[in-house]
Amino acid sequence: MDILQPGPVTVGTAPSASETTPGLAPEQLRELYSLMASVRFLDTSAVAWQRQGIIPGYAPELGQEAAQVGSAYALDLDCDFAFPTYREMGVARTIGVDMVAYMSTHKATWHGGMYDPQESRLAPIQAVVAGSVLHAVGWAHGQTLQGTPGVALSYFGDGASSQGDVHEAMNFAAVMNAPVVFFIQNNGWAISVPTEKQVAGGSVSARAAGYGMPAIQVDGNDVVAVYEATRRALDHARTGHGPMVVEAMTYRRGPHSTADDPGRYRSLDDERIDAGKDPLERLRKRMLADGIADDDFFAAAHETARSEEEAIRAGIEALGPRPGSEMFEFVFQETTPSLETQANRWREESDHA
Amino acid sequence: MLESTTATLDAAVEYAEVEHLSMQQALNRALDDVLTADPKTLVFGEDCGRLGGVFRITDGLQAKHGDARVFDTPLAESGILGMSVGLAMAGFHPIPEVQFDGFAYPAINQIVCQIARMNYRSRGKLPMPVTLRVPSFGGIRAPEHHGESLEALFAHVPGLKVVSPSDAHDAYHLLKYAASRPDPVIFMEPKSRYWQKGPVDMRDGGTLSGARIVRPGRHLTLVAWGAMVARCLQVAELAAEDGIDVEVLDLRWLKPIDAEALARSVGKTRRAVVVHEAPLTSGLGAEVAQLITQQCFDTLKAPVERVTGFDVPYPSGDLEDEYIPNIDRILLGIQRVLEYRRG
Amino acid sequence: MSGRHTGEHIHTVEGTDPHLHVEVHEPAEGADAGLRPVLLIHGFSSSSKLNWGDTGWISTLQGAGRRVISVDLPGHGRSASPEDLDSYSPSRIRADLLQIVFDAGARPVRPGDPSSGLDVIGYSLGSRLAWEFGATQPELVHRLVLGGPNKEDPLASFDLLAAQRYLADGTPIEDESTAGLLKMAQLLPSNDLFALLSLIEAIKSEPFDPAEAVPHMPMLLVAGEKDERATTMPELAELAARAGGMVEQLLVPGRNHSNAVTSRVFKDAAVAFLGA
Amino acid sequence: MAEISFPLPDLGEGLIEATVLDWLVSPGDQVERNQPLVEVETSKSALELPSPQAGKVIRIHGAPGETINVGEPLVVFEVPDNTAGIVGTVPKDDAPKRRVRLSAVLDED
Repeated sequence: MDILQPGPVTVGTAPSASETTPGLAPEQLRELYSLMASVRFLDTSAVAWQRQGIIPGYAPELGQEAAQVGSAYALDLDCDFAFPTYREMGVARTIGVDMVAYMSTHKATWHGGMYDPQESRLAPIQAVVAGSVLHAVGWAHGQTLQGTPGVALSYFGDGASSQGDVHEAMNFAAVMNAPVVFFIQNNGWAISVPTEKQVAGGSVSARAAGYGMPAIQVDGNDVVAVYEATRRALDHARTGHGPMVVEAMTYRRGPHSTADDPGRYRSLDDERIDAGKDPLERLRKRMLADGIADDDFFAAAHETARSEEEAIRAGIEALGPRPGSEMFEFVFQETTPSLETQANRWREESDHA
Repeated sequence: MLESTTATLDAAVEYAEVEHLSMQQALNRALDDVLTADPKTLVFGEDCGRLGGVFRITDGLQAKHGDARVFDTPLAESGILGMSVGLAMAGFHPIPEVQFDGFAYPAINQIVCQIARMNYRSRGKLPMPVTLRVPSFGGIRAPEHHGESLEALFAHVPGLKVVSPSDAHDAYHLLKYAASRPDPVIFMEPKSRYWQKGPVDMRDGGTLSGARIVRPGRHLTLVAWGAMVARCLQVAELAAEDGIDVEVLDLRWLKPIDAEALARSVGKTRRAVVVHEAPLTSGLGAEVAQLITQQCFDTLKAPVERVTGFDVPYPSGDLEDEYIPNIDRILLGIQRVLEYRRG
Repeated sequence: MSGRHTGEHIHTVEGTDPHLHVEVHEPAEGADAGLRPVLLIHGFSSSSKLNWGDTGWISTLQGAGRRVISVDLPGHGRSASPEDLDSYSPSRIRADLLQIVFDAGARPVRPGDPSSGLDVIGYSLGSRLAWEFGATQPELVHRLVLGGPNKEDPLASFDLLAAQRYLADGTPIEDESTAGLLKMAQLLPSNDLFALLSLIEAIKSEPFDPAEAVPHMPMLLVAGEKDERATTMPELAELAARAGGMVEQLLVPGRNHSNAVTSRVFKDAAVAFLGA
Repeated sequence: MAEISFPLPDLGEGLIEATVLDWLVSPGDQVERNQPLVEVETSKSALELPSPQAGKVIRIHGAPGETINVGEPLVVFEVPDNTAGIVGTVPKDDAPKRRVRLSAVLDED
């Protein structure tokens, strides 16, 4: 297991990284692989959808499958809640969100996606970098006030770590001893700016010491290590020990979005050298070596991913625009006279002629 | 490092008299000129350096002017604007970029409480010659927070000036003009017009301080700014088919508003419709309507009409065309004014 | 897997660790053909990067769904330059290669199992090593592709003394082949000249005798039409054919010993031959 | 459309030129980033040059056998000059469409 322990990170009260075999059954490893295969296939397909004009844009998560699937797999969906950014498709898939409803955000159907956040335990897709980190802290503090065992899992990246809101969120969480896990996917790049020009001190997890919070830095391309680290952090928060930081070191293998051309700021050599091990290939080898999966299994996993994607694509293609009346409908629980007047005017004028 | 130069803005670069440029290119040339002429100028923001900006407005500027003067910042708008305050206090002329309109919100504290007030607080000792470039307005099917119209928000803040160009020519000259002013200017770039080409007279910008009549007419004045100017010009052509001669006034400066230009135009046409993408309530249309009514009340043939976005969060791409004033909605606004009879 | 051959598994086959740099390149995403790995052996004064990476071989093979094992020979590329002469002897290199391919997962050929066995592609000196490797490992090697092959190792006739004199005080080298090889070695600042001379010295003590051990597996021989270092290719082909192996030959139009290696014709033929 | 020139890159170790062996693309081809463009030979080795970007090839420089200096144009790509920003799409400049017609009696009092 590759849990990294860099010099400056104070581990505090966190359990030390063990070298023992993690407690995942072969069946769970097979499930993790199948999830990653589905996510990988849907992700690369979504890029193709954009090229084919099915969706106007997409933010790929290629290379971050282990970080997303491994962390989300550790959630207890009976009580926990995840707060994504706009690049957590792997998290959504892992916790079982309706993927047509999730991907509808990229179809430009509805900004936050069409899924039910309460039911799915996934907050709406968040376009503002670091926008939801404070929401996670507030939600977590609510669990403390209610005496419920839920933990908030807040996703953000190395770029977002520059936002003042992240500082405010970590400080609030530590002061309030809120059950929140700050899960950083350090994927090396914030659009065109590399981590070394983004994160002073070289790691986000090192900052946890300043808030008196434990941190684990983990190889984000090792799904088992990510799962294990996240499970420990969730346990830590759940048992009343307060917030914790997990920093998964991974790599954004693709562009920032379908409109981005990484050739303008990094070379192919950079990508070859920095991308690290392919998370899927890594787990595949491990399973083969341990004899818990054979080629038939992998072929079946890929076939499932393929048919899943087909169904999701069909669902996305079938999505029409929402009725324009919804623009007005969801502004308030109780609408205002002015807004009603505007809605009526809109209705009349769209029916005109 | 930064060297001093005696070159003036206008003498800095020799161009052909009239060039055919997109607004993107015109803004890039304006920044290049300002960086060349004024060694105190700094251009920075998220992805502004090596990438050249997500809309390529700063493309090539880092290579030409060096990474001390054109640089990438961490991803934090409040930090970008806060740093601008300190740089201006140290004598620089910052031209920061907020990558998208919606990401000005995280920086509102620094914009409203510091940049807008530092001159006043210091009794004129600490001017803030900051030109904040904000790719603005909708129309490109972008995700949430990438299609906002913040002019009323900014215009409401004492200490700020606000301007928005509608074509490549104005983009080039207004940006150079804004960057040469001693007060903070919010420069709202209509991103849906970035790719539109037009003639730019590189030598003669004309009068840059007020509004501009882009189409003269006799029967009614359409008042607009940014991307709505081009749409109003289309409407004016269609109205002409129906025998209505529409004047289009590009307001350009949203603070201060050129009240005299409004009075001159509407005093002549006696009818006015204001068009903007921003939501209706407390939008600048209200301000414009009040200025017209105040000045032309006796001769107005009808109340000033507003055709605007709705009081809803800017919708997703599929509904964008339902939200932004379209040709029919503007024509219907015109029709309401034409039909009005004092009763 | 990548890095020096000392990483997780240290095998001091001959009592010392040769510190050879090995890289394993996985098939391109979604292209895995499920076939046996391909071992690449580069030429004298070259490296895996120069001979196989920059020339597009590795990406071509990956694109064809092949798993590729590349090794830098001692004194070349990112491998170490051991002091002892024995580390450079062809027999020792063959032993190291055997251990490397086993560590990388290659297994003896099992009839009916396309993922078993090992395909080997060599170029120039690498072809000599591949010939001998195929001849001595018939259970492991499935097919051979030999580029720019020669029945006599040009390095065996290298005038070592003249080269050493030239390096010491600039005395001109009379033998044309020796001067040419030395010039080639000197062109790359990354080359460890003295390690390369050690390799030559070791080769001279174990000269190539293709008739001594002839590989029996199917073999594709490829050379540039203008390759003066591979004019004896037909004789090698005849040797192999006489021993009962299936042999194909291919001449690449217009190419010589140094530029035949990038040729698409060569790559396409090799991919097809190994995939058959 | 805009053109982007890809000059012969610095091939390392002081090389100043390379000879074209064979082109793997032709004008008119749409290439992907990293796709091999051309085989070249230097005084030290032969190699394939991968494409630094996606685009349509509009010109290639150097027939097989010809020598090109480092920094001289090798391939010219055509790229759309209306590239959108990091998000969103370039709006189409459609002809104006109307459904509403104006009707008014303009009493010039």
